Amino acid sequence: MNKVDLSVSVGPLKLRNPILLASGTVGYGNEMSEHIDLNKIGGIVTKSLSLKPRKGNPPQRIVETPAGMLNAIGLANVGVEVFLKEKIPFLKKFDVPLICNIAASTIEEYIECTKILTEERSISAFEINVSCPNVKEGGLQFGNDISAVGKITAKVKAVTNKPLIIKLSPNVSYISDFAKVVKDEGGDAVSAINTLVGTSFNIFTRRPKIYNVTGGLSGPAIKPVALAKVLEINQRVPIPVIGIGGIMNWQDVIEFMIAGSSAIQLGTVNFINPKASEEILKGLEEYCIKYNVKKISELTGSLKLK
Amino acid sequence: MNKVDLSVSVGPLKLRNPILLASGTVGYGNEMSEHIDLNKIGGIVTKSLSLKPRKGNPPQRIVETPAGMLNAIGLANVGVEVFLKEKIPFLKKFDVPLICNIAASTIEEYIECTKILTEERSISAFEINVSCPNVKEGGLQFGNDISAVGKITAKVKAVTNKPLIIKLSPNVSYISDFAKVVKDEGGDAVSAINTLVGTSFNIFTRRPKIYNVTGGLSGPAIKPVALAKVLEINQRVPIPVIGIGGIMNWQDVIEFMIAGSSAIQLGTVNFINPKASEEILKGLEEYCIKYNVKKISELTGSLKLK
Amino acid sequence: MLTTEAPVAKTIELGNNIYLLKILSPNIASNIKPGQFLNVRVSETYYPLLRRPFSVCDVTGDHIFIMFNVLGEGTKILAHKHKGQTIDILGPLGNGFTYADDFETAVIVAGGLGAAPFPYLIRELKRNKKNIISFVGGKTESDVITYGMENIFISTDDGSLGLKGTVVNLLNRNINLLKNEKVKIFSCGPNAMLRALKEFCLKNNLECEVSTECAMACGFGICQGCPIESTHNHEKYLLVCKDGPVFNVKDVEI
Amino acid sequence: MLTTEAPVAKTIELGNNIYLLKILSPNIASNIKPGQFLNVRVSETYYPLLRRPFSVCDVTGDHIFIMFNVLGEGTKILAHKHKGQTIDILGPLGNGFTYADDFETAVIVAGGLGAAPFPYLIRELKRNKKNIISFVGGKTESDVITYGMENIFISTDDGSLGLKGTVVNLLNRNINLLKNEKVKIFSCGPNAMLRALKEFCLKNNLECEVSTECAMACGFGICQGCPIESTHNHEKYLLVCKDGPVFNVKDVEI
Ligand SMILES: Cc1cc2nc3c(=O)[nH]c(=O)nc-3n(C[C@H](O)[C@H](O)[C@H](O)COP(=O)(O)OP(=O)(O)OC[C@H]3O[C@@H](n4cnc5c(N)ncnc54)[C@H](O)[C@@H]3O)c2cc1C
Ligand SMILES: Cc1cc2nc3c(=O)[nH]c(=O)nc-3n(C[C@H](O)[C@H](O)[C@H](O)COP(=O)(O)OP(=O)(O)OC[C@H]3O[C@@H](n4cnc5c(N)ncnc54)[C@H](O)[C@@H]3O)c2cc1C
Ligand SMILES: Cc1cc2nc3c(=O)[nH]c(=O)nc-3n(C[C@H](O)[C@H](O)[C@H](O)COP(=O)(O)O)c2cc1C
Ligand SMILES: Cc1cc2nc3c(=O)[nH]c(=O)nc-3n(C[C@H](O)[C@H](O)[C@H](O)COP(=O)(O)O)c2cc1C
Ligand code: FES
Ligand code: FES
Repeated sequence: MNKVDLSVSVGPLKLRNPILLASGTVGYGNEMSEHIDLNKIGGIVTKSLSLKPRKGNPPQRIVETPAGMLNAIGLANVGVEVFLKEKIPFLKKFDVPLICNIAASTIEEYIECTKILTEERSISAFEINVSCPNVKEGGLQFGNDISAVGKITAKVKAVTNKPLIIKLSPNVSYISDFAKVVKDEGGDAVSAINTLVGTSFNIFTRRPKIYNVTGGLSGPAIKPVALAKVLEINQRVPIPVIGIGGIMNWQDVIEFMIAGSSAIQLGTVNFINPKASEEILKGLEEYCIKYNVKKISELTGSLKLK
Repeated sequence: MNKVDLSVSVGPLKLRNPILLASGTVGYGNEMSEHIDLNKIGGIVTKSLSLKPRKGNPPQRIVETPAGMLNAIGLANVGVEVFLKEKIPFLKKFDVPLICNIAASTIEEYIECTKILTEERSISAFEINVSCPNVKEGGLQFGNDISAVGKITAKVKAVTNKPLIIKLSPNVSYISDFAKVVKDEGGDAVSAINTLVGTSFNIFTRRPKIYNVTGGLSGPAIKPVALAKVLEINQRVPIPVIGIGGIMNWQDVIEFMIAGSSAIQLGTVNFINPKASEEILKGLEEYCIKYNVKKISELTGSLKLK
Repeated sequence: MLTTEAPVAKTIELGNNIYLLKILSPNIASNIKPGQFLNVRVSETYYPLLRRPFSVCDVTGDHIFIMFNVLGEGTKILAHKHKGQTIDILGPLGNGFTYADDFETAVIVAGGLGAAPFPYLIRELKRNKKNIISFVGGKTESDVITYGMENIFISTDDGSLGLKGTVVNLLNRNINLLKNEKVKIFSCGPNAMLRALKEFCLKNNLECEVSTECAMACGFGICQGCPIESTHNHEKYLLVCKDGPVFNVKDVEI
Repeated sequence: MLTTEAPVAKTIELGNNIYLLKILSPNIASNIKPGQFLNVRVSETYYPLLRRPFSVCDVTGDHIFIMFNVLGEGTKILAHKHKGQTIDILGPLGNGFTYADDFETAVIVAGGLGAAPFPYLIRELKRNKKNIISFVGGKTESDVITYGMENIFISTDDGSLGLKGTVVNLLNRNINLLKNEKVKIFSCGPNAMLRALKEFCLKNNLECEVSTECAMACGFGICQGCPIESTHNHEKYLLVCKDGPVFNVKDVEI
């Protein structure tokens, strides 16, 4: 029996604990189910889904960097239809909240995807990826365009009554401006952060190591930046935040919660230690017991400034 | 005798090699002179100088992070007057280009500092820091305000005929927009990047580890981001770039030059290996010999995209 | 597929910067097949951050072997592991070679470190009563790895050992050896070599499986980091880690 | 001030998580003074990135010693160094204790790991014919480090060894020992202790030097990372690494 109440709310979304697995780092759950008991974690965020299947970028898609990695997968995914037909049935075997992450090249595509997926009862919430740095088509770079983010929020909200989370780009001057427009347009929460734009060159061939030239930086290297973004939103906009970026262990989770996160997502760490989520849950519980935190949600935004 | 021509130009500024020591990581040169022969390096960028001495932030000013560090020194410096009286005489003993970095809270202060310092013949160029994330007074956050950056460039240019370099903030959506305004207003070059805003909490006290709450992230962790910013400027604005961010060894220098840097600055690495600049120069020369690069400046922007 | 903390039993330096690591893991030893691989965390720290993939090189009893050369930080750390230290291994991963099917002679074609998966495969081929011919190539003498090989033919690009030329040239020279029997080729090596080999096999209508490589993050299908172009379906990449690393040469664009 | 690649001669475990590292460095050994420190790169990698500062604990012949407890990653790596491995040391850094001046009895006041700089200081004090009294405190018995101390009085916060109370309480109890002679106090320990000690010294008009700490990046004055408030000039911080780490207690706000 748990002595600590690990449950949290992210706006209207209730989770048994704050540990979600981040989009693009857990596939559609099947491989991870060999490592951890999916019934124990707070939730799964799917790989970004688009209306049609996407092939993604040619290799090389991955480069390691100091305490981090660059990726330019290019949103390779099975598309909404195959997802519903082939991936959902597997996920339904588990009692784990499913957050569907959607990426699109046009506002219409976001709406269309959401409309189709909102019918599926086993989906608990949507996370809208307006911030993928690795796709070029579509023209608009939504993540850096505040009015586009507002429009997407409002229009997607209009076609679903499931909790709506917008995943924000860190590659902007003030992320809180984006959180504000999400809040104003009826979004229920924001996820922060997606990856930072980065690159890397082979000094012998003088070519970019990544086919797509730039990629998204993730992993422990970005943790201080992610924390500062969460803090910025927390200090300026009253909207629930799901903290993401370089979380490797339970200490990092506490740090993100203190800075203002209601829940968090594990990304890159899943590649290195697929059991991280379970280990972290244990660590959180022990911390809460030791420091007499009765409900873990008390930690959210509990930082003390001078 | 050198077999390789290591000399580079950064706009009108001629340097014997591309290795500069970054502002805030070399003090005013005296301590570093015990580790390296200042006569060998490309140049020194002073700690940011303000019109009056600044005390800087209370401790804690430094926190280590994965492959990086946060600092919130708060521009502690001796002020222009003491600099001229006490620091310049020492630096004059060396044959090393001196780039004076200036930070200020108002546009007038930038002008005033430059006016005073431009009289000093031993100063080779100015680097204007519009991007320090660790000072709060002054109201304006220049680094994120494109018209302020333009104005500062134009007004400072008007009071000096020394080469003018503007040091840009990476904490913006499109750094190339800032490079463009610098170019348009007569700036000679840009330095990219200053530190990324980051933070860190003590999970037991729930307080920020850094007194100033947030600090600037530097070190290898930020290298991929810095490279992407240099590349962005290189691809969009025809202005010389001084690359900065996480450079630890000669390989990193080559990478920054390929991505578009005319010269580079070493920052955090000076704390870890004060001899880095000399070691790097050796590595660069060997690379150039091995790969038949006659003039190192050929490397600048020599990346091959598909 | 599991993560295991396995103790190093022995670090063997084969010379020329090539190492064998003998690791105790009854669990992996009894499950892994030739051509499968392991994703190894070389350090508990974030340096390096990602796991490093290595083919299983051999299995004896409860022990598994990996073979590698010191390239960067990861392999440098691995080379310094000593007896008793544990390493964190994820595996068995991917699909191995198919070698129980109906052929008589297995033709091994290995370029440089591409030799790594073959000691184990050869052991199993012998158990399956197959004949074995090994073609081993390298840039120069010191790159030629014959460890665990049988019935060996050698080539080097510079002619310092064996035939001067590529290992596919070598194979071509000896094509008569492949003519009279039901043969199947098993290969691993640099992409350029695999490309030449593919052409050779298609031309001569030879069965061939190749072990491919790609930069990887996870190694088990969750990151989509390791695409390889399929010859059959251009709408979708295959994944080296999950659908490979061993493919029939006809199924992938190399 | 230099960077030196110095070989580890011995790793000594004092128990209770406390280690002594004996390092061969004729150069540093012949130059360093008690109270000065070294900034040590514990790993060639970026993990951890920054050097770690340690007081010189002792010097014998060509060898220097540092004393530390395993706190985080840096000290963990150091504790695992073994004979023959080299470590990259920057030093001697900072200003040490002043102990050749005109006093008769040196009073050492050490809290926990604050014991680190004193074996060397005591050695030098004895060469200078000073009397020595050592007051050593810790939270509990296992925190009390008496290595290299002389004429020892002990306190623990929980009373598990010696007087129950702080080391400043202990000092206060024994204030009579300080009354008859020209004494000078040398201290190192947690800030709370140094604060209490400062108050004690000012009240009793005792000479006192303290070794202070601060998070550091460079250790030699170029980063401005280690400010400490001066009591004399509030316009400007002193730097722990360059102006200290040893200060006259009257000169700094603790
Ligand atoms: C399925 C699979 C099986 C493998 N089996 C073996 C094996 O049995 N023995 C062996 O020695 N190596 C094998 N490799 C390659 C091995 O994973 C890399 O050599 C290793 O990761 C290098 O790590 P490092 O830290 O030493 O080098 P790094 O510092 O990571 O890199 C050094 C250099 O090697 C290149 N490199 C890194 N990873 C790869 C990679 N995956 N493929 C090609 N080049 C790379 C880098 O770009 C860089 O130029 C295998 C790779 C895969 C994908
Ligand atoms: C001038 C000076 C002399 C020192 N002499 C000694 C000595 O002789 N023996 C010894 O054991 N320690 C000494 N220290 C402290 C020592 O530097 C730290 O304990 C060490 O850096 C911790 O490294 P780590 O990687 O193990 O821990 P980290 O992982 O870096 O940190 C572990 C914990 O220790 C805290 N910490 C880290 N650095 C410091 C610091 N400089 N001051 C206070 N807390 C810190 C961190 O905030 C964290 O809570 C000295 C420090 C200074 C500034
Ligand atoms: C390989 C990889 C693929 C990713 N794919 C997606 C994606 O499809 N959609 C998305 O919203 N975020 C994606 N992300 C971003 C992560 O969800 C997360 O925001 C980011 O990696 C930062 O967290 P981390 O540092 O813990 O990895 C991806 C990240 C990685 C490393
Ligand atoms: C301790 C510290 C102090 C710094 N002070 C200044 C400064 O005064 N002015 C400035 O323009 N940049 C300052 N910087 C930023 C560096 O010049 C450089 O832009 C940044 O650290 C990135 O480079 P690096 O990763 O190589 O350190 C400082 C950086 C550090 C780490
Ligand atoms: S390496 Fe992650 S999917 Fe293949
Ligand atoms: S630690 Fe850098 S100035 Fe003191």
